[in-house]
Amino acid sequence: MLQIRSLRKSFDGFLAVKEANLSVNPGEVVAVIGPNGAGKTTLFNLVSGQIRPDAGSIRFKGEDICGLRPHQLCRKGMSRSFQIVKIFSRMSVFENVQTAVISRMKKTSNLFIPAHNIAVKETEAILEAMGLIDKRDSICGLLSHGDQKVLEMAISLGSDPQLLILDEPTAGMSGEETARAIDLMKHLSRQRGLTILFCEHDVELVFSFADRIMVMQQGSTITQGTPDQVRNDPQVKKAYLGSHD
Amino acid sequence: MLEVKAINTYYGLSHILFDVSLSVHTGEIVCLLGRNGAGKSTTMKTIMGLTPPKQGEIVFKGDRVTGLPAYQICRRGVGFVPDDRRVFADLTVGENLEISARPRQGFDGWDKERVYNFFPALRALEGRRAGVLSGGEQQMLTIGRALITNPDLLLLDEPTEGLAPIIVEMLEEKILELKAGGLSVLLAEQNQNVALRLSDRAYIIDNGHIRYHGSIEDLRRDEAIRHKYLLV
Amino acid sequence: MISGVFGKKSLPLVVLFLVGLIFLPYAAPRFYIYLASVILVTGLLATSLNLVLGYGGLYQFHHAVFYGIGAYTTALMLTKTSLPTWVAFASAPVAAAFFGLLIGLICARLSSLHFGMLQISLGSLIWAIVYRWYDFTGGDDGIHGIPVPEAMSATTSSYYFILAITTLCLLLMFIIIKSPFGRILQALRDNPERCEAIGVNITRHRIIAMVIAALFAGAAGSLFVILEGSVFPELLSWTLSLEILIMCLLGGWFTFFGPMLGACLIISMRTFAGNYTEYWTLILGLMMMLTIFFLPKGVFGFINQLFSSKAPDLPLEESSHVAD
Amino acid sequence: MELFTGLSFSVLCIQILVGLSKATILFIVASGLTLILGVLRIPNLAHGSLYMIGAFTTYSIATAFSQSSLGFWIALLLAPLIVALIGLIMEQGLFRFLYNRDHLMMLLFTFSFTLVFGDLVKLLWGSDYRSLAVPEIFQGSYSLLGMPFPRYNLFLLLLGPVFAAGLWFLTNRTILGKISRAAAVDREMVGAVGINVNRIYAAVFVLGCYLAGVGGALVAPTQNISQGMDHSIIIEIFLIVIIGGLGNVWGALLGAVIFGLTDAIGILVAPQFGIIFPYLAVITVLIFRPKGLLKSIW
Amino acid sequence: MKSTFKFFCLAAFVSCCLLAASSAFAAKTIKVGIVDTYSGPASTYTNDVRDAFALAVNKINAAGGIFGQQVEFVTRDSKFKVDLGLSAAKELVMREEVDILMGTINSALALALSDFAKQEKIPFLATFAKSAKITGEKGHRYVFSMNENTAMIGKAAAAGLAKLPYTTYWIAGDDYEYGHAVADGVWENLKKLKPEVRLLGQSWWKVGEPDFTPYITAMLAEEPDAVIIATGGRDCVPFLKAAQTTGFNKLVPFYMHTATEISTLKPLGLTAPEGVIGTANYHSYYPDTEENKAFVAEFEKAYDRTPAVGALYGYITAQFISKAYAKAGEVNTEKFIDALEGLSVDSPVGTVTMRAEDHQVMLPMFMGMTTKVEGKQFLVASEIITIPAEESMPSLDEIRKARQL
Repeated sequence: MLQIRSLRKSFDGFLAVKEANLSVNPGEVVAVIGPNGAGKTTLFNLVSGQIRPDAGSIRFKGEDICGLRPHQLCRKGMSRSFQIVKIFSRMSVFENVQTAVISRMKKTSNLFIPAHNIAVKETEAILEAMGLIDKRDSICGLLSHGDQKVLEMAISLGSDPQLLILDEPTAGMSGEETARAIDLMKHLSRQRGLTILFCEHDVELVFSFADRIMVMQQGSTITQGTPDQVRNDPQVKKAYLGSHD
Repeated sequence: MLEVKAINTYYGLSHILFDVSLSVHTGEIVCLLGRNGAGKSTTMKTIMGLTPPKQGEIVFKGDRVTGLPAYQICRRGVGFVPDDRRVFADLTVGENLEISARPRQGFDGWDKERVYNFFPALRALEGRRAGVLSGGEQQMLTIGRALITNPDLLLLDEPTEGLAPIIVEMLEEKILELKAGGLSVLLAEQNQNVALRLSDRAYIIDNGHIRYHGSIEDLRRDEAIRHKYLLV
Repeated sequence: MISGVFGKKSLPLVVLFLVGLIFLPYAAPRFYIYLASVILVTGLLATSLNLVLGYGGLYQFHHAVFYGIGAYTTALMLTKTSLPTWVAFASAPVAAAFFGLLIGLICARLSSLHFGMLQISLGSLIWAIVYRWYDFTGGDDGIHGIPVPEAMSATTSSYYFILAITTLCLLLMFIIIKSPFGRILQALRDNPERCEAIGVNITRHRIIAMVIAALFAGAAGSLFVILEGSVFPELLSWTLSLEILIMCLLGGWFTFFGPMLGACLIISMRTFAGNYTEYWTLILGLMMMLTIFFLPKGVFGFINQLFSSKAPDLPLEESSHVAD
Repeated sequence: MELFTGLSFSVLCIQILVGLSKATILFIVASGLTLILGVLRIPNLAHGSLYMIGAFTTYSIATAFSQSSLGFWIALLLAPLIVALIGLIMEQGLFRFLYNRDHLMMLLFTFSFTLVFGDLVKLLWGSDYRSLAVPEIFQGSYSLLGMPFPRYNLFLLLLGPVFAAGLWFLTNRTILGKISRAAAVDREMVGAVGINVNRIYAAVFVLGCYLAGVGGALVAPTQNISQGMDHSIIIEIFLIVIIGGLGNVWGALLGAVIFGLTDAIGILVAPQFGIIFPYLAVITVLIFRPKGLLKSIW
Repeated sequence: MKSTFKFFCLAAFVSCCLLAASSAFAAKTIKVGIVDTYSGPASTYTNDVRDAFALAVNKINAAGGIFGQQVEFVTRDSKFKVDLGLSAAKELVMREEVDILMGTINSALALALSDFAKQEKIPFLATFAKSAKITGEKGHRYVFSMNENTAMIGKAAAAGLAKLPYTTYWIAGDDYEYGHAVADGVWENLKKLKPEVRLLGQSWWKVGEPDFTPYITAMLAEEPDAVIIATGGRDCVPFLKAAQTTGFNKLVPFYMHTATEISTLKPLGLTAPEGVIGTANYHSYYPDTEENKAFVAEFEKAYDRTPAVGALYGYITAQFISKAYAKAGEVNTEKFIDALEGLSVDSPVGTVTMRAEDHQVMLPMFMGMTTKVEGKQFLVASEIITIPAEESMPSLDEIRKARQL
């Protein structure tokens, strides 16, 4: 579904992503891990079109997508959430998700029908699935951080993607919230057959949940494989998990 | 030296720190361990006066400093090394140090020369724009910049994050050297190995709550705690 | 459908208010009918600006250009051609929208202050052309004595005409704001990055928004011709643009009726304070300072906040990513 | 139209010099604006009003000392200081509390200042024109390449580099300048190394106002001192600041030179359309470099 | 959207406005409404109009008014903005119910007001707008011009310039209607009077141009015999100043309307350039008649400043109003207009007449040259020649032709 080859990106002489390689197969849950500053967020921004790579290739469903704008990628079936919450803070929870659905339905240029009647069922279904239905009409700028992160995910679902990219979906969440978010992700991948690419700090969580894991350090891919392969990779042990034992 | 009493901090409407209390005594390195997003940086910023707490009290050298602006806290002797480094990118290395210099009367404090002696690598970079330095060089600069304010307490927020092992080693040595010079340090870390090597005491913070407090030996022994909150 | 758009509670009030306005000429002396017309026209202009400013988060600093283009189009059609009157009025919004498209295409990829300043320079260029093209636009003298049909130009009949068109335009704008397009527009204001990520073509939407805003500004311009029978280059000047910007901010730029209220406040103020003192701009300036200091969301925003339990008290920085 | 008739070398040279001397004043005023914009992030529309106040104050002081041949020089010294004092009051009294407000609100707030200042000037100085004589030593003109070139413009021309050098020294060689460059990028961190940012902000604001005052004082002898000066300059300097790159002092210099030169040469090439040249230059720059020619802090 | 209160508030506000405004009407007087620019640079001129008008009105009222009725006037500041002026005028007519509208230095506003006056059938006396369209092309029964217009300036200046020996000219001026109209007027008439004159080129600057040096050097490069400067109002002063610094006045003779006027010369003091040819309607020191001296003395006593040309306009407007009403015998607009047509009044510059056909007042024009005079704090006009109104007025044929267009 997604192939990344030798991706490179530098900012002002600082090489954020040096040599990233990654492949994601349909239906898989793939995690990217690595210490802070390893270039995970930059990699995700490159994939989702926020920034352009300097070199390398990104193929999505067999098609070269380098240089496409985020909105074009979204139309191709790729949807992402952000590490730092990016929601429409003056709108209600319902409206946030509905907006994404409206956009997917290509009704954004429709001037004369009231928006609030569009896709109510579908939106509510997403809210239901994400457990936000009882906060339907809350203004989302006022939600708790955990709810906002879940809302992030819900908005991404509104675009009905084939590939869901989640940038640290549990960052800043409390224990219960994290558990809930993980359940949601599992649910999404199992029930909806969504392909998920996510990055995460919480190593335990990653190992328990991902089908495959890619490890990054200082802008380069160290390895990619199943959790067991990664756990036993000596390079990973040394670079990432620490070598105190 | 530093006494943090039950502080509660909010970002806008989200509650980040819940009744966080900790203390740092003169001459020790205290470690604040926790995962990403656990509230370490917020604790640091709250102590520094960048995100003032809504409730609680911060006492430094016997004075209440809660709610003071950052510059006054700095002038009272707290040095701050933020996790994202935040060097003044447009300024040269030398200028970064110059504007931060806060010479003390009457005793042998830190000046540019001493910082360069401490981090010899910086001397060669004096005229370079800070924005183009490598991560390790920037980290040295931020520490140097904090030192030149002549602090009694240094707040180090993940100084080793994202750095090559060799640089991490060098920084660890330097931190111990600072401690030997009588400086107190509050160190925020998610890498427990660094923490275990450097500190005297440790706090573990998770989700804005202090979950554990004890000497480093206790922590080293208590695998369960480490596993629960630090996940390795 | 409309009642659904307005919400059940406020509809009766809108109707009541409208009825009040309809019967105004029976109750008020002639000058107040004229004044109400001025407020309606200016308020329509300010509301059209707010479509892109408050709802779209764009720094539209030179909105008056479209107003002026609308007014000049009507004026020129009426004086230089013998086309039917309705063509003259219908072509005003079209011409304004065309310029909106033109300026939008050039400006839309810039952000915040740069967007506003490029717009000011482009607008000033159009102003300069109008100001000096004597043969066509009448230069700085403008065009006066425009032959507006008698049935429209008398104080009361022009008031009704203006009231009708303004109500229609406001209704349309309200519908647009409530439409999917309007929803996306507000989403753009709140978080352009997220908008891109859900598949919205930001540039295209901004341009469309500018075209729509220009369209209504053009309509307001043609109403001005009915009201005053004159056009002059000041209708395109940046000081007028700033004035309507102030109306939006003073009235409350996140509310639909805020700009109308702002127009009402400022026009009433300059009319009545102007009778007592030469220094009314001083008073206006002080009043604005106080408003900004104590009511950062504008008068309407403040009222909203006072009475509406649902109005979110979001931190102000929320709106500042409009800027970057 | 005979576009290039008589466009001789000497005329072109003089015109360029005249354009540059005009650019000097624009630069001085715009650099103040860009400093405030860069460090404090205030799009200060009242900058034009301060410039006007500078001119009026210069007039008053120079007239008060009219017996002495030094009248203008005393005014040139004092008037900007008075303007700077006004700036200090504005900053400490009001702007200080509004730093985290939206840009648009700041714009509006500074605009209300232009309204208030406009009327205050009218209250204080009345509505008559004022005109100030060019100081004695700069009266008359030199003959350069057979064309007259006003001495005062030569003075301005020399003053431009002096101010540019002064600003360079200030921003690159003094602690205040270095701190303000740092504060422009990361205000919080500047506070965390023990610097009182509010005082730096006040200093930069006052400096910016001082420059507006200097600009006003310098134009006083060349033109009508009248109400409306504020309006005519503010858009020009804003455009200069924008094309130069927001917050960049060298951008202001570059922008001012572009503005002054396109204006002066436009007059020569197509006198009928002189006024549109600077606007065209601005549009061209912004279309190709939307963030301005030099690096913008924003 | 959800708040129901906002509508209440809006409604309450509007009704408050309406209530506050329905004030009582004043007692029976003749009411004159003045709309003019009282802020910004133009107010230098307009203040004189208002003050001289007030002076004259006070005298009339002190003498018992017009057939027993007092004259009252109200002013509104248009801030040189047409839309503000227009709504102020509507307020004056509809709310204050004034009998006569007067004022404005802004030609665009004057034309707009003239159109409004035509609709409302109320007399409008234009006091400072110089556009020839007011009484020419756009003239009608209800508009009167109380000052010279661009056509008259052009004709008068051409008559003067034709006597001078220059053949090649350069034209420069303010890039707005007034500048172009004056320039065209001078040039067309000059060509008629002296067919051999040649125009080398023109330059135009924006109104409020701060620095004229670049234009002056550009003009000097062309080496014309003389230059016609068509600039008005606030730009006269800085232009003369630039002329002085560049030595322009010594290198090339130039003509500028109002160059000899006190409003222009006084701010410059003794630094004004000498030898500039100018025209003006009025000087406080010329004509050296008893009437003028008395008028100047009276004005100086009241306002502690020397009257400039605006004072003349204000004064004659008051005279015309009082005499016309006296002649009409009652406060009746149509009768007032009939009475005003062809009326003559005494003024500091002699007897002036309102031409019946086009409602243009016939004022003489004085051409002179700026000169330093011992004991004066500013330059004055010397070698004054008087161009009588008959010579400078556009012919009735021209008026008729313009109005038919």
